[in-house]
Amino acid sequence: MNEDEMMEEGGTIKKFLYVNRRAPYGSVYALESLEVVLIGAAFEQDVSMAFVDDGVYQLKKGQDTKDVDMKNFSPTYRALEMYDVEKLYVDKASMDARGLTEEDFVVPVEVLSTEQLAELMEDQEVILSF
Amino acid sequence: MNEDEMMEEGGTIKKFLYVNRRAPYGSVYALESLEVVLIGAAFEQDVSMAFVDDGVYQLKKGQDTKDVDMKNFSPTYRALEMYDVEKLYVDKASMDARGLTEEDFVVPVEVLSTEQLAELMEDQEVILSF
Amino acid sequence: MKFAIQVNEGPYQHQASDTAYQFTKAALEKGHEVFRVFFYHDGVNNGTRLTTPPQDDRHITNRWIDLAEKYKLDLVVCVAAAQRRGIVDDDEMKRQGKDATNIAPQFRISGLGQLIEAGIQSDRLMVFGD
Amino acid sequence: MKFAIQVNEGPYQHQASDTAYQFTKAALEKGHEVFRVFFYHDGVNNGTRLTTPPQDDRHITNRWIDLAEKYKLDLVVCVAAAQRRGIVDDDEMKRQGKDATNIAPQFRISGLGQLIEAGIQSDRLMVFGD
Amino acid sequence: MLHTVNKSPFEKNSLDTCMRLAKAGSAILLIEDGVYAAIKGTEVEAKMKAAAGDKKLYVLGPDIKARGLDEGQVIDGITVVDYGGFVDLAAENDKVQAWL
Amino acid sequence: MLHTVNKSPFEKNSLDTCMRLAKAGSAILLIEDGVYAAIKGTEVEAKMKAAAGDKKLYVLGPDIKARGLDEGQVIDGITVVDYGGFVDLAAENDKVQAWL
Repeated sequence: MNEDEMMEEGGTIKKFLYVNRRAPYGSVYALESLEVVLIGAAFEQDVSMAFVDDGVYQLKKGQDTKDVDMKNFSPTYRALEMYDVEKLYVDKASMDARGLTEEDFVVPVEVLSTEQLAELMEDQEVILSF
Repeated sequence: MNEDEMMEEGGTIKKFLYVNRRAPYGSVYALESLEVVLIGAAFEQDVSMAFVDDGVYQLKKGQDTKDVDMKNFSPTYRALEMYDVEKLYVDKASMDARGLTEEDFVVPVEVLSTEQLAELMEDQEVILSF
Repeated sequence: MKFAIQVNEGPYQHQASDTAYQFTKAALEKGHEVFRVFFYHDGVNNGTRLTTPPQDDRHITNRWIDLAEKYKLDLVVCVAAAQRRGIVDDDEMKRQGKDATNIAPQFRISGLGQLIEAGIQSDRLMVFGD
Repeated sequence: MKFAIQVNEGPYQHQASDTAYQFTKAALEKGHEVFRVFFYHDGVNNGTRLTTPPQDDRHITNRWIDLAEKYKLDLVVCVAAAQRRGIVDDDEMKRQGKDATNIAPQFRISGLGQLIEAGIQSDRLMVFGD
Repeated sequence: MLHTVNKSPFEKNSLDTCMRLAKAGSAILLIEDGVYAAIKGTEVEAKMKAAAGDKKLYVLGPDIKARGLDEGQVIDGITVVDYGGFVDLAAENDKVQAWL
Repeated sequence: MLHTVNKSPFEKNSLDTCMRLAKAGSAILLIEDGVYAAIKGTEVEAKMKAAAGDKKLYVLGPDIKARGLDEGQVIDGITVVDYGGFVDLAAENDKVQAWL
């Protein structure tokens, strides 16, 4: 552990990246990965979330799950800010392939090129995939 | 139920097709679908099995699961004949894409073109997918 | 018309069980008959009475139970798949020397023949999976 | 070196649990430390003592138990995921008013914080899933 | 014959194989994550429009709504149905193949 | 950095996305159904050979053997490792990303 990983309180701060590549509702990964992020926020790590491939659909505005009788967890993305989870990155290639734009998302995100996203991943210490 | 669906004993004979599209070992579907086919044989239905997409890998010769400590179920395909399950069809397009030929398979199969396989499916009454 | 339903995935992880439920419910409400719902592969995990999902989400097992009570549905859990995954009723507890059961009310454990029979006896077999 | 292991899928359905086990065993045999194995999503289903796989196949849960006994491994089942899927220990039985438990020896149910902690405390987090 | 596809066309090959093996005149219903294939403006739109030429395409409305999409975004020639409509399709067609 | 891919390149898009986002010099290990990408004579062989130009490619031997394939069929430039070798790769690289 090097010195800049140490907080003043003695705890370690690591760079955590959550990689989300699945659409919501078809499987539970999107919902349960969000639960990890929320719990993880209490640990005050340096958290980023990346939305790649069908993961970009997780952020789609206007989700209405009444007719499928499942829990609509998309409002939770808007609550992330309160947990100091503010680094949300969207893969531009994935967004474009699906005909989506930043205006389609429930929260502000930073759109990254392939090169930028590759750099972001390289810059992490712990990568959780769902 | 029309007349030629009736056996002399009064039982119904239907055309059952098992569609296998998954590789073995990565998931349990190949193994457990084989269990259905074996149990189903006792019902004396008109059974066909189709191997499409990664399903063609199920029939690959030379499977040796010692190092992964999983059950090698590939010999079971050779036992199907004893259960009067003899109509095994392989999708040519899937086989070609994977660089496989009929010689790679543990059992004799009939290789079907896309048109023939589409016709086979259309000709069924019950289709089980795994 | 007489339907049979096959469910290949467990609750929550994939939408398969949700879609199977909504289809079954809609079919029954339209006056169709559902000959049997057969739970195979991880689908057997729908049949445990030990789940406690979050209160703001649907209770998948209880939904099946309620539907079965209302329409006298036959909910069958495959015994071979159940043994691999630890779904146990009184008979299985005794036979396998286990110290507990977890099968939910309205569900019963039986053999794969019940799936074949459902395919024979029903007009349409619907498969829901991953 | 200190590893942490995350297992996202249940036994048998996907190879994830097998690969996670083989990796963990190989790491321990090489003298590495395994800080924790965390079972998330359907991975919690690895922690039931009620499975009875066929005698000619591996017993996935018992393999984890044996490894844990030999190396004092910490096998943690996520409580939120366990509640959705019906994995219950004594505490959960009381808290949720259930009438049985199914947790296997050597496994313990705890919160998602244990996963974050594993990410912080270990040198490498390995994720195995579908 | 009715085919169902429940996987995203961006993630898995199920839709492609279904399209290849479904005969002209057959019905294809997109459900669950499969509904993304029914939406205008994506990379698969052209493929779907071509398929609509000789197949009957349907998409499950509840799954579209759940994912924040609406019927106005559905490609012309694809019919939106609810669970009752899904049951009707299964009843009208003589058999059903699920492309899992 | 080590990337792992456990899905067949014919079934899912995981390998493609991994290849796109893995930087030059990084290591990619094919495991489980991912090992099919390492085999000569398939439709993805050219893609793998190109990737071998600037990435270090590995494949898990036990998964190859299980599937009836052998090391002689592995594309030149892809190194076969066992579970111990998998552990070594995870230890040598500073972090691991699993493309599930």
